[in-house]
Amino acid sequence: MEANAVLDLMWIVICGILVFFMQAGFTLVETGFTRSKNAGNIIMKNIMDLCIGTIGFWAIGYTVMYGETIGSFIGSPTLFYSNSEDMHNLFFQTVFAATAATIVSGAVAGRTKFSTYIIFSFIMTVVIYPISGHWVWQGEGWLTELGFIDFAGSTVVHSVGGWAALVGAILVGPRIGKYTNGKSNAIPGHNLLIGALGVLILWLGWFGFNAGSELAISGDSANAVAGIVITTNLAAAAGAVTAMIVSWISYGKPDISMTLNGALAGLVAITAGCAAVSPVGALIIGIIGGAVVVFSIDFIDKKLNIDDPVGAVSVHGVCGALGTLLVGVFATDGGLLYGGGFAQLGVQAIGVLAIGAWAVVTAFIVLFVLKKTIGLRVSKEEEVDGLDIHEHKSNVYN
Amino acid sequence: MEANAVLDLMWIVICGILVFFMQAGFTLVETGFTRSKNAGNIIMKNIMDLCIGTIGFWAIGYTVMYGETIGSFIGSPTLFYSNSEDMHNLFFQTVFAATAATIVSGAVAGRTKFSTYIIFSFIMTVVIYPISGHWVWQGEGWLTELGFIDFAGSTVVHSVGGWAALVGAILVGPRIGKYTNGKSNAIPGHNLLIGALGVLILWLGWFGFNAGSELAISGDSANAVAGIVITTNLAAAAGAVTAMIVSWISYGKPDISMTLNGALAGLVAITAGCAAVSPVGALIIGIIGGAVVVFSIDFIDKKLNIDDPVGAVSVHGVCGALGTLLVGVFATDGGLLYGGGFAQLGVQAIGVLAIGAWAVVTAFIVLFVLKKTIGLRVSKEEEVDGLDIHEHKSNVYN
Amino acid sequence: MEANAVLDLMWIVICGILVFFMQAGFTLVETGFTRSKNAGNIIMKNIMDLCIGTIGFWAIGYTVMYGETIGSFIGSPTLFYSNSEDMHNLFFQTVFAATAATIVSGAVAGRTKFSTYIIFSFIMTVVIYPISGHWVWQGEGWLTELGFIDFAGSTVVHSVGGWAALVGAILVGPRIGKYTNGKSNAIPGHNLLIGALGVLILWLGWFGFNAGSELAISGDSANAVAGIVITTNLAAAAGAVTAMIVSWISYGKPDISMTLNGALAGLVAITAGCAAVSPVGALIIGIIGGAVVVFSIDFIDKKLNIDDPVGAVSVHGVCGALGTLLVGVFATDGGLLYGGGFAQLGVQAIGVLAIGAWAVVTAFIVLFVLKKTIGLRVSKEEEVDGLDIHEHKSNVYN
Amino acid sequence: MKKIEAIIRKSKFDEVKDALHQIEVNFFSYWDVTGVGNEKQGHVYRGVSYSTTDIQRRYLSIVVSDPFLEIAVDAVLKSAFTGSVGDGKIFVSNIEETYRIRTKEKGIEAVK
Amino acid sequence: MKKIEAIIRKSKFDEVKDALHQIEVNFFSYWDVTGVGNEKQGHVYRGVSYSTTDIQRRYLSIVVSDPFLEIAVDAVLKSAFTGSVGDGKIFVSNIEETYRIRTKEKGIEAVK
Amino acid sequence: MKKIEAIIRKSKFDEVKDALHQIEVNFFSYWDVTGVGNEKQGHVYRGVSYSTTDIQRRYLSIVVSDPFLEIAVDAVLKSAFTGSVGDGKIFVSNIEETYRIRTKEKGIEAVK
Ligand SMILES: Nc1ncnc2c1ncn2[C@@H]1O[C@H](COP(=O)(O)OP(=O)(O)O)[C@@H](O)[C@H]1O
Ligand SMILES: Nc1ncnc2c1ncn2[C@@H]1O[C@H](COP(=O)(O)OP(=O)(O)O)[C@@H](O)[C@H]1O
Ligand SMILES: Nc1ncnc2c1ncn2[C@@H]1O[C@H](COP(=O)(O)OP(=O)(O)O)[C@@H](O)[C@H]1O
Repeated sequence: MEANAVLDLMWIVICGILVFFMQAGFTLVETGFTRSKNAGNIIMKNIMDLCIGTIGFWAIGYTVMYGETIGSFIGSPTLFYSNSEDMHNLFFQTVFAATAATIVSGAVAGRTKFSTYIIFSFIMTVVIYPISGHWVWQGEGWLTELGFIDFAGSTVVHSVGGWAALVGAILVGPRIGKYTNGKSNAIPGHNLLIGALGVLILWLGWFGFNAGSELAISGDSANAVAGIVITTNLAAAAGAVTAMIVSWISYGKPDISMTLNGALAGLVAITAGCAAVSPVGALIIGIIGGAVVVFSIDFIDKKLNIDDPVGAVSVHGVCGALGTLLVGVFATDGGLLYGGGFAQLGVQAIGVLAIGAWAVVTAFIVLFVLKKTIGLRVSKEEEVDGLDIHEHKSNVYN
Repeated sequence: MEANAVLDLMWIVICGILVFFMQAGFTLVETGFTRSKNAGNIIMKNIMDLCIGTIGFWAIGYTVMYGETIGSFIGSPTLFYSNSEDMHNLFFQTVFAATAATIVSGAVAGRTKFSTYIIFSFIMTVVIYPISGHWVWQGEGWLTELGFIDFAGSTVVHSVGGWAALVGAILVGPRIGKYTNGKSNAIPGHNLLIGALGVLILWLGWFGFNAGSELAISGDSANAVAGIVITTNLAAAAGAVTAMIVSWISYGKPDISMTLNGALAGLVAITAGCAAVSPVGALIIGIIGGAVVVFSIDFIDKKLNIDDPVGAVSVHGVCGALGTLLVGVFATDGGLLYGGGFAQLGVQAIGVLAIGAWAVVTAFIVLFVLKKTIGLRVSKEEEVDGLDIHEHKSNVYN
Repeated sequence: MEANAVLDLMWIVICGILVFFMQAGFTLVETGFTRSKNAGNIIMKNIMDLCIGTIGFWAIGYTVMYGETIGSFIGSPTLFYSNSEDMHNLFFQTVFAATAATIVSGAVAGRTKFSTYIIFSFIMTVVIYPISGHWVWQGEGWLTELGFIDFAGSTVVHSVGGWAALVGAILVGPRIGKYTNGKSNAIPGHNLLIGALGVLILWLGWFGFNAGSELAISGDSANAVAGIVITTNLAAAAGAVTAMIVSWISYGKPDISMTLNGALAGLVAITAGCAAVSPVGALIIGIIGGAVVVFSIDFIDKKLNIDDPVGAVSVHGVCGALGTLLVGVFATDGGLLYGGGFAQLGVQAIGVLAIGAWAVVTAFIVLFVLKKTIGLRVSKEEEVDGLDIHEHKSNVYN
Repeated sequence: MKKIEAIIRKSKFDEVKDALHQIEVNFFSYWDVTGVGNEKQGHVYRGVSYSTTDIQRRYLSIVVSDPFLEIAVDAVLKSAFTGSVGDGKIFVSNIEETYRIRTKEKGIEAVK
Repeated sequence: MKKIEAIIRKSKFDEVKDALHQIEVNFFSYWDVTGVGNEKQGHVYRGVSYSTTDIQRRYLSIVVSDPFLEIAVDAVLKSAFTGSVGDGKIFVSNIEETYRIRTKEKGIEAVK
Repeated sequence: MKKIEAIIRKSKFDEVKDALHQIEVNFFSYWDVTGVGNEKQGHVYRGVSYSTTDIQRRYLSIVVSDPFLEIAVDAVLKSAFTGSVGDGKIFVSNIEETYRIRTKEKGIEAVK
C-alpha cells in the first residue's frame, strides 16, 4: 500500500480506537449521574452494548448499512463481513454503532430489565441504526441524494440514539419517586467526579469521532482534519461555558452537572457541521447547544415529566437535531448566513425529521412488543432495592 | 528518514503509548477487585512495576532479550542501551516488559511484603521475561527456529506473567479468611466500577498491544494492522458475552466480575493469533477463552484452593496458553482446521510447555529464596489491618 | 499536502489530543489529593480552565504568543485566529495554554472564590502565559535570540504555572486548620486511587506534551521523537523511584503521595531537555527532580508555611526551573558535563529568572487587584462547610 | 423523653420519613448500617455464590417527648412494614436530658 | 456513667474535639449521619432546585462518669455553637455498665 | 432487654461475629466509626508525619434479653481481645421496649 493510503488507514484506526474509548466515557457518565445501587447494572449494559454491537455489526449490521443499496433505502446484507482490505472501516463503523446503542441505556437507567435491554440493544445495532445510516452515509442513500449533510453523525448517530432513548424513557416510565403530582424531584447522581471524568473521556473520544469521519488524512484532508479538531474543541468549550452561565443565572450558582452536560451538548451539536463551519460558526453552535440543553432538560423533566436520568434525550436527541439544522445556517459553503439561502436548511430539516420519525417508530415497535411479551421494567421491589442486587446479585461498592 | 519508515516508527510509538496506558488499567482492575484497605499498596506495586521495569529493561533487560543471541537462548547484554535509531523499539518493548511484571501483583495482592515484591518484579523484568522472550521474538531464538507462533505475546507476556503469578499465589498462601476447611469464601472487591473502567482501559491498550506487534504499518502491514484490530475486538466481545452467559447459567444471574474477566480472557487468548486467524476464528477463540476462564477461576479457587484475588492465573496463564495452542487450530495458514494438520499445533504445545516450565521454575527459585531470606508475607496483624496503614502509613480513602 | 507534511500535521494533532487528556489527569490529581467537600469546585475550575482557555487562546492568546513579534517581546494580536492551514498548531498550543492555567487551581484549592479564579485563569491564558511564551517559542523572542533552550516547556508552561500558583497560594492564604502556631497539619486527600489514576493519565499525556513539541515526525524528527519518548519515560520512572526511596528513608515507609509526586517531578524536570539529553542524562534529571520535590514540598510547607494542597509549586515551579537549568548541564550538545562550559547554563539561568519574575509580578498584580476588588477567598463558613455546597449547591458524592 | 431507634429497610426509608413528617415528627438523624438477622441475601462474586445475613439497613434515631412515643412508634411500624423477613426492629430507651445547642434550651423544649 | 450523644455540624467538629480534649475527655467515638431538622439547605441538580432538611452532621457518642457529665455537656454546648439554625442537639442517657476489652476492667475504671 | 454497644477493632470483627453466632446471638447491627482513645497510629501524608488517635473502629449494637446479657458481653470480651492498647469498649444500657416490625411482636419475643 502506498504511503498516503497507509496514512488514511492509520488515521481511521487511531480515531476508531479513540471512539472505542468513548464507551468508558458513557459508562462513567451514566453511573456517576445515577444512584450507586444501579451502578453495576449500568456497567453491564454498557459492556454489552459494546460487545453485542461489535459482534452484531460485524455479523450483519455493517452490510445492512454499507452494502450495495437496495432502492437507496437499505444495504444488501451479507453475513460475517470479511473483506480483509476494509477492516479499518469496519472497525470505525463498529464503534460508531456501539455509540448509538449506548445512548439509550442512560435514559432508561435504574428501572429496565437487563434481558430486555440487551435484545433492544441488539436490534438497534443491526437494524435501526444501520438502515437510517445507509440513507446518509452509504453514498447512494436517498438523503445523500437530496444533499443532506451530517458529517460525523449528529443525526445519524446521536439523534437516532436520542430519539430511541426518548421512546424508551416514555415506555418504561419514570423511576419510582421521580415525580410527585407532576412535580419533579431531584435524584442526585452518586459520584459527579466519575461523571466528570466520563465527560472528559467522551470529549477526548470525540476528536476521533469527528476528525475520523473525514475518513482520510492524506493530501487535502490534512488541513480539514485539523480544522475539525478546532471546531470540535471550540463548540465543546462554548457549550460548557454557556450551560454554566445559564445555570448560574437560573439557579444562582454555576451548576456542575449542567456545565458537564453543556460540554456534551456542544459536542453533539457540532458533530454534523464540524467540517463545514468556521471556528466562529463552531463557537456559536456550541453556545446554542449549551443553552438549549439546559432548557430542554428542564422542559422534558418538569413539563413533560419524562424521566431521563442522564439527559440523553436532550443531549443527543435535541442537540443532535439542532446541530444538524444549524449546518444549514452556518455552513460556509451554502449556509443561510453565507448567502446560501434556505435550500440547505430545508434539506437538513427533511433529514432530521425523516430519521427522527424512523427512530421513533422503529424503537416504539420494538419496545412495545418487548413490553407486551417479556416486559420492560423490573418489579417495584427490585427497583427500590437496586438493580444490582436483584439483576446481578452483586454490589458495586463493598 | 523516508515516509514509510516514519510511518512504522510512529505506529510503534503510538502503540507503545497505548500499551503504557494499560498500567492504569491494571492498577484499577487490581484495586477495584480487592479490598479498600490494600488499595494503596496495589497502587505502589503497579507504579513500581512500571518504574523499575522502565529503568531495568533499559539498563539491561532489552539486550538480554534482543541482543545478539548466545546459543539461541539468551541475548548478549549491554548496559544502558542507547542506540538512538532504535528508541521506538526500546519503548515498545519496555511497556511490554512492565505488563508481564504487573500481572503477578494482582495474584499476590493483599498479603505480600512490598520490599520482596519489588525485588521479584525487578528480576522478572530483567531476567525471567527477557530470556523466554528471546526464544520467541529475537528472531534467532530456539522456539522461533522451531516455527512457534506467538504474535503479540499470549505466551511470551501473559502466560509468563500468569505462571509466575501462580507460583507466587501458592508460595505466599491464601489471604486470611479466604478458605475455611477447603470451602472458598468470597472476598468482594471494593469498587467494581473502578474495576470496569480498568478493564475498558486494558481493552483500549490492547489495540496497541496487538496491532503494534506488527511493528510496522506501511505497505502490506496496513491491512494486517486493521485486521488485527478487528480480531482483537471481536475476541474481547465474544469473551465477555460468553462469560456472561456461562455465569448466567451457572449462578442464575449475569455476573459482573465474570463478564469483565471474560473480556480480558478473550483479549489474552487472541493475542497469540490476532494476525493469523480470520474474524470468525477470533470470535471462536474469544468464546473459548470466555468460557474457559470461568471454569478455570472456579477450579483454581474451589478445587485447588489457590487464592488469586483478581484471577490473574486464569486470565493470563490459562487463557494465554490456550490462545497460543489455538493458533495451531485456527491459523488460516497452517492451522488444523485449515488443513495444516497437527504440525503447528505440536510446535505450539512445545512452546507453551517450555515457556511455562521456564516461568514456573525461575519464579519458584526466586520466590523461594526470597521466602527463606526476607520473607514473602506480611505479619498477620498487618494483613488484617490492611497493608496500607502498615506498609505505607496511609489510607487511600480519607 | 505531501505525505511528510501530513505525517507532521497528524503527529501534532495526535499529541495535542494526548495533551488534552492531561486535563482529566489534573482534575483527578487535584480532587484526589484534597478533601471531598471541595471536589465539585475543583472539577468546575479545571473544566473552566480548559473551556475558557480554549476560547480565549483562540480568540486572542495564540497571536499574542505567535503573532509577528513586536520588539521580541510580544506578538501582534489578531482576533479569532482562522488560518485554515495552521489549525493543528493552534490546537496543540491551546491545550498547552490550558495546562499552564490549570496548574494554579491545585495550589489554591479549597478556599478560593470561583468567580475570581475564572477571571484569573482567563488573564493567565491570554496575557501572562502567551507573552513569556513568545520570548521562547515564537522564534524571534528575546530569549530565543539569547539561545535559551526550553524544548517542551519546563519553564514556559510549568514554571509559569508554578510561580503563579505560588503567588496565588500566598495571597489567598492557607486553608483553615492547616497551620497551628507554625506547625503544619496534614489534610489528607480523600481518594488517592483517583489521584494515582490522574498521575498515570498525566504521564500518558506527557508523551504527547514532550514528543509533540518536536512539532514534526517526518525525516530526521522521527528518531528524535522516539528518543524523547524514552527520555520522558525514564525521567518519570526515576523521579518516582527516587521520591519513594527518599520518603522511605525520611518517614520509615515508602509514601504513596510522594511517590506519585516524584513521577510528576521527573516529568516536569525532563520537559525542557527531553530532546537535548541522553537516556542516562534523563535518568539523572529524573533522580534529581524526584529528590528535590520531596525536600521542596517539605520546605514550602513546614518552613514557609505556604499551603499548596497538591504540591503544584514544588512540582511545576521548582522542578520546572530546575529541569531548565539542568539542560545547561546535561545537554549532549553544549552542556557543562559535555564540555560546553558554563555558557548554556548561564543562558538557562537568565531565562528561568526572567520568566519567573514575569510570572510572579504579573500574577501578583492581577491577584492583588482581584483581592482588593471582588476578593480572593470564600467566607470562613463556606470554606469550613465546603465549597461545593456553597459555590455550587451540590455535593459530588450522594 | 424517649429515644426510638428504628432499623429499617433502606428501600422503605422514604415512606417512613413521610409517615414521621405527617405526625409532625420533624427531627431525627439517620445513617446506614449493616444488619445481621433472619433475612438472607444471595450474592455471587467471581464464581463464589454465597448467601449472607449481612444486609444494608438504615438506622434512625428519633428522640421524642413521652406523649409522642406511641404515635411515633406506630407510624414507623406501619410505614416500614412489608411483611417479609427483614423488616427490622424498633428499640425504645430512656433519654434523661436533651439540649438544643443553638438556644441552650433543655428538656421538652429542646426536642420540639 | 452517662452517655452523651451530640449531633453537631461537621464544620464544628474540630472545635468540639479540642474543647473535649481540654477538659480531659479523651475518649469518644464519632461517625457521620444525616440529620433531619429545622435547617434547610438549597441544592440544585440537573436543573431541579430543591431544598432539603437532610443535612450531613457528625454524631459523637461520649460515655463519661457521672461527675464529668456537666462539664462535658457544657464543653460541647459552647464549642458547637454558631447561633444559626442547625447547631444540633445533645442527648444524655444512662449507661449501666462499661467494660474495657483490653483489661476486662469494669465500671468507672473502664471509662477513664 | 439490654443494649450492648461494643466498639471493637475492625480486624477483630469476624471473630466477634463468630463468637456471637456460637452463643446464638444472631441479631445485631454494625457500622464503622472513628474512635478517639488511647491508641495512636502513625501516618504520613505528603511529607507530614503525624500520629492520630482517630482510628477506624467498628461499632456493634446488640440488643439482647436480660438472661443473655452476661454471656453476650463475655463473648465479645473474649473474641475482641488482643491485649494491645485500642481493643475497645463495651457499654451496656437499658432498652425499655422492642418491636419487630414484620410481626408487630413486642418485648422478649421481638429480640429472639
Ligand atoms: N437484637 C438486635 N440488635 C440490633 N439490631 C437488630 C437486632 N435484631 C434485629 N436487628 C436489626 O434488624 C434487622 C432486621 O431483622 P431480621 O431478623 O432480618 O428481620 P425480622 O425482624 O423481619 O425477623 C437486622 O438486619 C438488624 O439490623
Ligand atoms: N429529636 C431528634 N432526634 C434525633 N436527632 C435530632 C433530633 N432533633 C434534632 N436532631 C438532629 O439535630 C440536627 C440539628 O437540628 P436542627 O433542628 O436542624 O437545628 P436546631 O437544633 O438549631 O433547631 C438535625 O439535623 C438532626 O440531626
Ligand atoms: N468513653 C467512650 N465513649 C465512646 N467511645 C469510647 C469511649 N472510650 C473508648 N471509646 C472507643 O473505644 C476505642 C478504643 O479505646 P482505646 O482507649 O483506644 O483503647 P483501650 O480501651 O485499649 O484503652 C476508642 O477508639 C473509641 O472508639
